[in-house]
Amino acid sequence: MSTPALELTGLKKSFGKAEIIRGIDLSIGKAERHAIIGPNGAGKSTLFNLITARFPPTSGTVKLHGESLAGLEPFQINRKGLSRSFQITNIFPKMTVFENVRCALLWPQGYKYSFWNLVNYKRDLTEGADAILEQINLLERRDLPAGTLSYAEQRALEIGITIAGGANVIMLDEPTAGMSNTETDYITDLILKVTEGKTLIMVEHDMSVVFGLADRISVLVYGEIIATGKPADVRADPRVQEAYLGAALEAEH
Amino acid sequence: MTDQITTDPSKPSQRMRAGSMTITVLPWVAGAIALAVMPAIFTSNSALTIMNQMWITVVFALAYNMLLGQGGMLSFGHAVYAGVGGFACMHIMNMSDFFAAMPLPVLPIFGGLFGMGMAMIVGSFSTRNAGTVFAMISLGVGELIAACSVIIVAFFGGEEGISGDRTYAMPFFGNEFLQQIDVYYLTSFWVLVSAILMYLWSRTPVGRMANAVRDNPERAEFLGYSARWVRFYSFTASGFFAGVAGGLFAINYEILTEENLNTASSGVILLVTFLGGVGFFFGPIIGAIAFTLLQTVLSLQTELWAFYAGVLFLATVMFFPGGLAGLLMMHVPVFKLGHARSLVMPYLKTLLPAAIGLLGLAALVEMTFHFRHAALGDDEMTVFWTTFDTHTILPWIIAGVVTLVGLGIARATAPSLKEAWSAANTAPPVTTAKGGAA
Amino acid sequence: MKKFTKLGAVSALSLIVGASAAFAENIKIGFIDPLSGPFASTGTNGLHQYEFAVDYMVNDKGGVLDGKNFEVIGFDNKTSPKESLIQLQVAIDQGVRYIVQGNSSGVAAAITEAIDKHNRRNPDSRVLFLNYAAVDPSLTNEKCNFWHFRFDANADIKMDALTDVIARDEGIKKVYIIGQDYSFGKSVAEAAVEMLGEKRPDIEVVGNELHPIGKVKDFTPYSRKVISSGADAVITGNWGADMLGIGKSVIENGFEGPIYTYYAAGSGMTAAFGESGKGRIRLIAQGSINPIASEEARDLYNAFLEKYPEGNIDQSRIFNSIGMLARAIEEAGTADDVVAVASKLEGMEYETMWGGTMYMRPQDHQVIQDMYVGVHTDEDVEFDFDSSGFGIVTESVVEMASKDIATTCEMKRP
Amino acid sequence: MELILVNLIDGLVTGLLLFMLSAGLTLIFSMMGVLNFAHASFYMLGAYFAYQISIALGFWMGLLLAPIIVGVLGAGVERYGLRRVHQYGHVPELIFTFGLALLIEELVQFIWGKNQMPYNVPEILNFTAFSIAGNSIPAFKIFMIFVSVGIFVGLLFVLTKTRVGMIIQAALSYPRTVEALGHNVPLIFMGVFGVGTALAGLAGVIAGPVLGTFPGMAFVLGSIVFVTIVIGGLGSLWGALVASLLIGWLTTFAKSYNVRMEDILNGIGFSTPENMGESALRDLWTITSPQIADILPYILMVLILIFRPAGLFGKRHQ
Repeated sequence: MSTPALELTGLKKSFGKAEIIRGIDLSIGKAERHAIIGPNGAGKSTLFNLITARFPPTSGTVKLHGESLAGLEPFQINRKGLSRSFQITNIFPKMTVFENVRCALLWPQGYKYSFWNLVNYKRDLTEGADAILEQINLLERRDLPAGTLSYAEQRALEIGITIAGGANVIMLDEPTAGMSNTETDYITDLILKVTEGKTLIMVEHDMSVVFGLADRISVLVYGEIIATGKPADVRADPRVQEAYLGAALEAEH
Repeated sequence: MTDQITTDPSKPSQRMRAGSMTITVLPWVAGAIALAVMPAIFTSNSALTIMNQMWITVVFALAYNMLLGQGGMLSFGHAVYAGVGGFACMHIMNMSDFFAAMPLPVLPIFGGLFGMGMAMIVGSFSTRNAGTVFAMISLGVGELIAACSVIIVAFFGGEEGISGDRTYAMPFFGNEFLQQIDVYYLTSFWVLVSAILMYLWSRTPVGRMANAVRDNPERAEFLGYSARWVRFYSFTASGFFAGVAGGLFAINYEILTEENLNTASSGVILLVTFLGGVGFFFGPIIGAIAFTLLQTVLSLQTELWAFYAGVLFLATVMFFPGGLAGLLMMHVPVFKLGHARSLVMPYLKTLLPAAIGLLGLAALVEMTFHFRHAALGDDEMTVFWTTFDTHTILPWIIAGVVTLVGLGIARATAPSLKEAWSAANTAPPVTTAKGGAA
Repeated sequence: MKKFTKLGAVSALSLIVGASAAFAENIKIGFIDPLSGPFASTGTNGLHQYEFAVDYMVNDKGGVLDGKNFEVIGFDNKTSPKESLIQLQVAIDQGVRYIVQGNSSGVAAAITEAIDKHNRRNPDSRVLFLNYAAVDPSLTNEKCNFWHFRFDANADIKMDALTDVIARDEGIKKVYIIGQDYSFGKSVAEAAVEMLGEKRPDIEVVGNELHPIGKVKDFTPYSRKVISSGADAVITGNWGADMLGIGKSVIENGFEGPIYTYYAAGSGMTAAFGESGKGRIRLIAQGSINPIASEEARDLYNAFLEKYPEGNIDQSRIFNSIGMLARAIEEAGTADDVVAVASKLEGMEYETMWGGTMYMRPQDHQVIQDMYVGVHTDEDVEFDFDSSGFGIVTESVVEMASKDIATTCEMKRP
Repeated sequence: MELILVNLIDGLVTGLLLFMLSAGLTLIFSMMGVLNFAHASFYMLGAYFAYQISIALGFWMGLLLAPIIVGVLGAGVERYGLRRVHQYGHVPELIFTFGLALLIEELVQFIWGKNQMPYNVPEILNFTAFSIAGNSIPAFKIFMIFVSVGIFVGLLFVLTKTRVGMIIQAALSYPRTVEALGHNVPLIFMGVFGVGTALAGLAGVIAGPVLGTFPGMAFVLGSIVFVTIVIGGLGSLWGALVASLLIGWLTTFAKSYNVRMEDILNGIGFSTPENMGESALRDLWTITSPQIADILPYILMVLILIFRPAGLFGKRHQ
């Protein structure tokens, strides 16, 4: 069997006395679409932040393609091909939409910290960014400051920035949070389109999105994964029903 | 509340975008021509001296804005890098053999390199954080080096500084830079080159990422860039151009002293940059020109120049946080819409009386000052071409009436100006910067 | 003052453009000193004295060269060498050929060097530098040049006179030297140690210390050291807030002996010391104010007080410099050829109304004159300072102080 | 040994004076995120107002009235200046206070001129409280200690025992929550700014007679107050106190004992170079502690920022 795209072993995180993540083992295969669900306060965002080194873990390891990420800074992890979005929109609001995407292309295209290249004259950057904009349907907004976009557009832009670099592991933190139904559908389609052939890990509340997108689902409750499996299996799991899903599903109807 | 001294995107000042101009050669050509023609208009040596001072400040302020405007780093000790570069140049000037083999126009490069070296040393620990921590480290380092300048006499020359003679350099195509006009062209050349290079820097990957890190360091990290290294590179580049400014200073004045390093100079460059406007590449240029005129020309006219400068500065921060450049640029949409003409009359109606009122106010201030501080027998003073006795009531009444009437008319016509302004701006959706006040 | 309130008299830029000296009648004297900023009070007082001096001593008496008047133009250098050089250029463009400056030896060094270069590069618009108060010895030693004339005694000469007086006081066995940490403070300390060692080898220097200039908030720790060293006298070259700070602090914290100073009078300082400094502060100066040296000086002082009731004449050298300049111009028969004027200034002997004779040494352009050591008191004070009732009363005179003091100056004449 | 005691007292006076300034500044900073560059200018205003009042009404009225006037002025600055600039973000706010500091200095010169004011210790306190080995401790210094300790105790009481104090403390950490609870946060801001500047004014009133009342007095003290609160940890009152005393004693002792760099370097194993006159490092070797006493706090600050960016008592992490 090939090495998993992302592998977590015994991951724990405490803030002071409170143990938020209480030993997580999880393995996500290549090109798998994996959703992490769970009630509020279960530690989903914390888990994301541990994987991307926003916080250091208390114990345990994170491996990307079999390589340990311990001690690496976020930017180093990103360079290894893991890219993420944020729960709260996290873009460069003063820059134009186009520039937002272009910034995401700089490192992956090998421009690094160079000061002898002029970005405006680089066709690969311009075309690459425009291609992404086309994918996320923001080409018309290309030259507007990103801060002036609508919320849904900003979320789309955020996804665009996240995937622009061509990372093969994409992590999306609640991509549809706070959206209307039509907007949600739009974003779901977008995610399907842009993560084609890539590993996707997402935290999501909207069950329709989760079941529509995910190959596998993990249920996180109080810092522990209580179930992992195919959507149908998870839906059927009595513990999940009890802990979370039942209540959530009922609330949906 | 966060410790981050980065500004919030939703706020008006943020709507200004550094370097939103597209690359075009035209402004640079115009700038070059202006630089070349200026000495034909202002011929005297003192005008040249003042213009040299302006251009040096322009380079320094642009370098400073690489940090503040483009990188979001607030430095309270940036004079250090210009100063160190300048001192290094001064020492090179005094190394007679080496200097005699070097044409003078090359000297600022050395200033730049030393400024850059200094910036690399300090940047290695100060750029880890932006915000308050960076600002306070810059203040501390600035104070330390300023204090060192009087203690470490070998390099900084103590209170008297280090002086030299630029004419001992290798003649540059027969030119020994004896006259101010020679130095003027040298300075102008460097100002143009530095400004172009700094502008191009903002178009490079690391320059673009400086903006990204300023706005959102965390996001930048998740795009593969280390915020710290991006800051470090900005800081280093800024140190280089500050050093170039220091080198130009050395050539111009042939002396460097403690004042080139001290916190007052660092503060001045902050004021200059902010006055001009940090949001636009050309903002600091306007700021440098305005401030130098204020400092050297207004101070010839009135002892209270610093008072007026302070008022102007506070007014800028309060009402036009985009600075003078922001004030100019908020008219761009109006011009684009072709409504500029509709603003001329309302402007005249409001701003002219306002200006007269303000001049009246300035006269009152001057008179008060004179009344309070002049010698007892010296009752006469001259304000605006008129000489009168401040101990009689009439001048006070006149100045008071002028002030009241001027400001009164301005106040009365202000609403119609506001209307005209919004009318001029309404047309298809206007999303561009409108500045702080209308 | 008039010059400064001429707001917008000439529109800003045309002032720079229309550079050349259009009004040839007046002989313009450019006063480059701080008129704004922390040291502005000293600068402004100096400007007042200069303006008064040219009117009273020259213009009201018919001017020089058959009716040409002196005109003093103030230029604010904000105590900055850079600004000084800019203003120097502006002054030269306005037709100024005589520059007077005094505050800060650093600025003086910058100006004297800039003038030397300017005169070399622009023989058509040469200028003279009349230094009325910058006392760093180097200006008339290694940094001397033909264009610079010093009308004040330099730091070494002052210390020579001070130590003469200290040496006469048998009661003094231990002295404490404290000064600002820069070239002037250091040269004061060096001179004091050297000269005391020569004149009174038995006097022990129990402390010799420098503090950061203009940065000390509280001098208490320094005065504690002075007191615990058991010093009988303190010597300090401090000026401005640092002088007041150290003086008040040593007295307040229990020091009983005399404090020998360079700059502890006028500019609000006499008033601030007031009763606490009485009989304690001693000051080296040229010219005697109390008792006034001559009737002429008394008339002048009274006329000055009429104009500036709260003013002080704490820099009598200003009047000497104007008097000597006027005479040199008369003797040279021209004000435009500064080389001729400078040649007349060299070696000039001038009877000053403030007592004694001034002699401008040709070899280094350092004036040699009588030095007076006075005491801060309110008794027998005819002319007080700062309208405080307190003033400086002369205690001892050193005639033609240090007239043979060595110089390393190698004067290059044009 | 007596000298140590004397220095302890002197350092205490300096430190407590610094505390009165830094206490207000740190409160203002932690609430509003504003590094108020004009804080020392309010200290200067306090001294000038007190001087002006003392001419007419005597020292004690000055002590009472000047801080109040300064506080009202401070509150006015917050209400009509800072609040307006607040919307533009922190950098413009900081620059606003920077400009304000310049303007206040100009205004003071405009009104009172450039000379030092003869603002003196009141007669009733103008005596020597006691002497230690010939070093007299003036009664006014004892008075200063009492006033500043009183202020500290009062501040501590208000912050920890009263309702207003609770709200302020809460607003320090959770301004949004406090606002959500229905408290008028802008009013609290204005109040804290007013009180903070009034404290600075009070410091000016009691420091003016000892340290001199002149237009440069704010500049001399200006940045050192920042250094204090940064070392102590932004937003921490205890930190401000500890850092103030630390700086007070550090500078006092550094000035009182001539520790020479040469001795230190020799002590850690470097030998003095032979021909020092030539060496470019000469000046480094001859440094003595009084020379650098006043820049020691800056060195301390830079070191602390590098190794512990939150300061000694700071809780916030970047």
